[in-house]
Amino acid sequence: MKSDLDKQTDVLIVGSGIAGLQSALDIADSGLNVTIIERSPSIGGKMISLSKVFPTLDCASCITTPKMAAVANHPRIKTMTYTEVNTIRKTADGFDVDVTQKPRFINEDECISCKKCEQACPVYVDDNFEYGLGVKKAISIPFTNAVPQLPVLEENHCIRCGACARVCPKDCIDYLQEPIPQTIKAKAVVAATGFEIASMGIKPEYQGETLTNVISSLQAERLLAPHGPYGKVLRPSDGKIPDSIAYVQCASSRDQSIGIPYCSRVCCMYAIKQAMLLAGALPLGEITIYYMDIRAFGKGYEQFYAQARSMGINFVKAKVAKISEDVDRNPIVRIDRQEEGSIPQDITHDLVVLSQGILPSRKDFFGLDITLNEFGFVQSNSPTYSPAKTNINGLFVAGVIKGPKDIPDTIMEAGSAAIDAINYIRENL
Amino acid sequence: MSLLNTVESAEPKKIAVYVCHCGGNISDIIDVKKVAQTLSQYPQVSIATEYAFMCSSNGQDMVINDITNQGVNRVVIAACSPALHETTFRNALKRAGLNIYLYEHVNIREQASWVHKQDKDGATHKAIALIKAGVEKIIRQDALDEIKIIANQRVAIVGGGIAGMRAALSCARAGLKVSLFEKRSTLGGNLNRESLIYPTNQTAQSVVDQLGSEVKNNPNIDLLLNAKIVSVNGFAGSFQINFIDLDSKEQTIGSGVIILATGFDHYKPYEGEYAYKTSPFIVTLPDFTKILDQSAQPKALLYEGKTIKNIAFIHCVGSRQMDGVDTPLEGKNLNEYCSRVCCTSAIFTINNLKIKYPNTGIFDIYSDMRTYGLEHESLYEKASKNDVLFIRRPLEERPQIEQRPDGTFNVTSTDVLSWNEQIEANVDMVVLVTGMVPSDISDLVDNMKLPRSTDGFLQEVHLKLRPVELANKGIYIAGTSQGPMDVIETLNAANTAGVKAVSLLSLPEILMDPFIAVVDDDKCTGCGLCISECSYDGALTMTDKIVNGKTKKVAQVNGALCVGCGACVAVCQPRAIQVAGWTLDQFEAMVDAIAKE
Amino acid sequence: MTKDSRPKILVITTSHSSYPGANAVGQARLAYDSNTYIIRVPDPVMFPEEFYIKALTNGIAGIIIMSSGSDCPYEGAYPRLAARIQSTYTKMKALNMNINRLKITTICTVCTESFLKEIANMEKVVAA
Amino acid sequence: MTQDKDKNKAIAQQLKDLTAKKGPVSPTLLAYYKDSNQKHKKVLDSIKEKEKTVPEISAETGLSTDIVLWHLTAMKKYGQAEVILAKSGYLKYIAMHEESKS
Repeated sequence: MKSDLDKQTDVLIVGSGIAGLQSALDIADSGLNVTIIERSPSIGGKMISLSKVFPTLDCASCITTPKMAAVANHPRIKTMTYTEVNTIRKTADGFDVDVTQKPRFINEDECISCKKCEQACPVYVDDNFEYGLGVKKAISIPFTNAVPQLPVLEENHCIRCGACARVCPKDCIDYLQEPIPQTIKAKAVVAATGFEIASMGIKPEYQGETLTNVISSLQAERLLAPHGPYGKVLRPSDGKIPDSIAYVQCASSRDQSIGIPYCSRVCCMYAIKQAMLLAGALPLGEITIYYMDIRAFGKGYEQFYAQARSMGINFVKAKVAKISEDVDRNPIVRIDRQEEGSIPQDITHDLVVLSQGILPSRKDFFGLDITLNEFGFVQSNSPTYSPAKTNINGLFVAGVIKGPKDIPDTIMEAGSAAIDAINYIRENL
Repeated sequence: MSLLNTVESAEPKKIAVYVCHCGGNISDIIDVKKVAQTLSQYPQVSIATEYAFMCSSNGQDMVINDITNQGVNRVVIAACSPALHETTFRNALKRAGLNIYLYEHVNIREQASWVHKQDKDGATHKAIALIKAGVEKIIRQDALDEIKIIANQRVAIVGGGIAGMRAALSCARAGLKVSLFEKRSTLGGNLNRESLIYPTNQTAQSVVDQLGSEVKNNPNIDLLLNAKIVSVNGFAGSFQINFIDLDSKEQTIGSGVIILATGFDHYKPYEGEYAYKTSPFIVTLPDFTKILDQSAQPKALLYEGKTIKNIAFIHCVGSRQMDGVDTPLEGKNLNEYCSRVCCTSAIFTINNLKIKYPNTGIFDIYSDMRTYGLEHESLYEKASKNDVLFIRRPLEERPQIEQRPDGTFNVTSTDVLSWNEQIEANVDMVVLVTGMVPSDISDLVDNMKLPRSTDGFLQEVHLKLRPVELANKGIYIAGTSQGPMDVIETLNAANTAGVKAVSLLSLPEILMDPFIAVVDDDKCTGCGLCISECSYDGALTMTDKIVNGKTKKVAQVNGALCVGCGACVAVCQPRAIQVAGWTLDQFEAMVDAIAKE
Repeated sequence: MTKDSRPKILVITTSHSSYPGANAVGQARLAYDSNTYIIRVPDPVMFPEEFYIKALTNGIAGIIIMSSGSDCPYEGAYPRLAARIQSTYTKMKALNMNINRLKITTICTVCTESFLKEIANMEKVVAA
Repeated sequence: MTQDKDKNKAIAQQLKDLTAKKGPVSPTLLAYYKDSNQKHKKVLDSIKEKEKTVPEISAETGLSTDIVLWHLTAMKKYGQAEVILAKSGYLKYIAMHEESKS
């Protein structure tokens, strides 16, 4: 375990999704020192778990991994993964940030990423990187292209059999490791804590939590990813190759009744993208998107939508009233059409994807007295002057922490937060 | 400027080979002792050894020690993937005082031991062949140094709208000098108007004024109004911008970076498109916001002497155009793209109209309502509550406008929301919700050879990897010159262009990888085949040079522009041009070594 | 050590995408035959036709070029590469060489299955 | 090998210290582990000789189809089973031979 971590930095970045990574690179490339705090065991955020990204259909890994590598190898960037930020305090000359490095129960300096411990471990558990669809061991490297390539032993799943320690060629397993709290001093902070998707149970009429073949959009991303849990697109109830797949748009957005009245901005496009990928993976599959408005507003997005229509993906203007299932666990979707008549219809599919809305991932904001909007996203202090600024001097925000947005918009905000942090330090400290 | 980056070493080559066990990960499959033993017999290898963990500090010390005490000047390490430890060993070489490029990393874990578990002999054999190939490569390797270009610490920004102003301020605050070029006599571009903007409800002018006054007062910013760019030369770190100033004099300013913030124009419908120009009561959305601003009548909107009771708004005019349905402007492509801001802009304007004149009847004809932002959806909600009658047309149908004898209009459209009923609205005015088109910068595009997408907007290298960079290094784009954006998105984009400029100019010199094309003047025959293969304008040119006392035509590489792709290498018969560090001779020797084994 | 009598397959990968892709195959502990030799280049566009023909004449049985395809970071390189492979085929035909011994494909950083498929296909070609 | 002996001794000591510090492993976890491994073995046994689909394994073992798929997913990931692809319907799974296990 490292004990000589520098306790001081120019800019501390909370979160290492694409917003945090890009901000870190922009700041460090300009000559300042950056420390990234990431609570997960790997940097990369949600983006590294995606399949391909719209509208270019580049593989998400291929775009994220170079940024992750650039951050990991950057002489001015220090990353602390598997580390929680507890509190951030404003001081006279910047911020004091209390963090706790969680124990991986391995010696991080000695580990050679050989995975022998993972192979030897006898305990199989749900894999949270696969959003519950895959399986991992109680000790495992989080995913193929994780950075750093270090395994985590999950204490609550460990049966203490000693198998991992016996096979480790460098004797790095340390069952007695403790969390390490410390305080880091930073001149400025960029918060890029990202988002969560709304819970699958948020709309009881969709039964997202009980029906096995009703999955979330992030689970669908994993089904389509080259390293996905099954290696093929299969439905989770029985491994059947689905012939008929439906997307329910605005499954928890634009809905005052559940407290998410806003548009989540990305769901139309990711549904179209997933539909196109499914059409490629399942040439016999029928893919339907039930939607209210298709919001293809970004550069190249409308053309992408047109391409999807020409590929034969069914776009149906309809609201989904409820979802149930038949004896074979096929989901039945009840729709109210906008076009072609008003009688509700029940349509059976093999698999249904709920395009869940986007919620902020933090509620407390580390004890900071930061101005949030009514939905819990951080409010910009001067949106029409320099949008990354907040009511706290020296604290800047980037990405979905400010509200739902796609990857290109997030990357633009990351640059915006970076220049504000750089100039703040230059002028004030 | 000298970009010569290879240093011929006179010393005899002394190669050390290290084979890592990786704690069994390699040595359980590959017979590392046999590998080291075989390599020790190989020509020019003076040390060949194996060790449990090469990446450990003991392993690194072993390498450093052999360099300092044994005179080793070329290193081959066979271990895991270079992705994991190439940097580790380069740093070790640096500590030992050896050029970091005199080291070759051979991957015998991810690409040998881990994938050939069932075939230990085969894996061992493969490792030997790969390491021999590595030795052959490093024998032919020269020390390389990073390329340095002295960088002019000035940023030239083209366009004085909010994007240009924001980028200028961000660069100036970071200590760079800025030349801000604006072709008009005022700053602010399209936002130079009094109407309100969403979602903050400020006047557009106040946004312009706040940025504008700071720009004018910042000592690092040279403001050049009424300036017209004539031509641009040079490359990242050293551009020359030739322009005509307000006194019609031609001038030149040097800069290290260029930011293009040339903005957009409002789409102008052609005569007859949605009945445009057939009546003064068919107006575009930007026209309408002005009419609304200027109307001082208390109860109802008064325009051209007529009281306006009912208005139809038609979305997607000049945007989301479809082949076979829409007709493009003369000489232009169809605008297939969505203009992003117009739905919200229209709804915002309707809400403001409803505040001023609550009794106005409004029909809003759209196809998809794209009020995508956090606050935008609530504007749409509000409009729904404001008795706006929304008519949703099918994607490929267009509403019909017919003028009646009394001067009013019948607007008819299929309405999806009422199960495809035909709706006829009688209105006094029709507002065409027009989108954005790129401003006409064709002179600049031609002169600078700027990439544009089919939309006509400037084309970034990659929407996610390099979103504000053009293929031409050192030239960035900010705001709506790239595509439709609202005010906030524009400011973010401008700041991002700003931070790229600041990082590129963060040091007095721009450092670049040494892996670029180099020409052996003796071998070059001046045939010029390489020039046509090069995709990077100006990276490779023909020049007259004195070689061995005689003037001859040879290829010349501009290290600032070459990216080292090697396209030129393939066509050079005499092998005069090579990519430093990755030469064809090296690869041929590697393949020979593999084939022979 | 005795000379390997098996036919040799040369796999040309790009630093940008297919080399990391080959690493992903190892990280997943998948397997393929050991007569496969992977070399890494910035971009295979640098190789002239003669490079392939020489390799195939001097002891390499099959070559797979794993390019970055549309992900290629170099402007204009992919179409040039594709054209060069076409002209190499023409030269190979003139020399009576089986053109299946040279294959161009696109492999990204996580394409493990396609990687194995390409290797397996080339194994069939070189065994024939 | 004394080295291995020493290593095992040290590990045993650490685990003992861990139990002293945190108390014994929770019975719920042990029960989960036992149950999960029994199911894992059942699924693996059923595909030892012949390739089968998820519903076939489910019918044979009495385990629900989603549980069967979960264990097959683990087996695929950790090199215990191979997948035989299909264009539609269900994929088939077969156990890898002992010597080719990683």
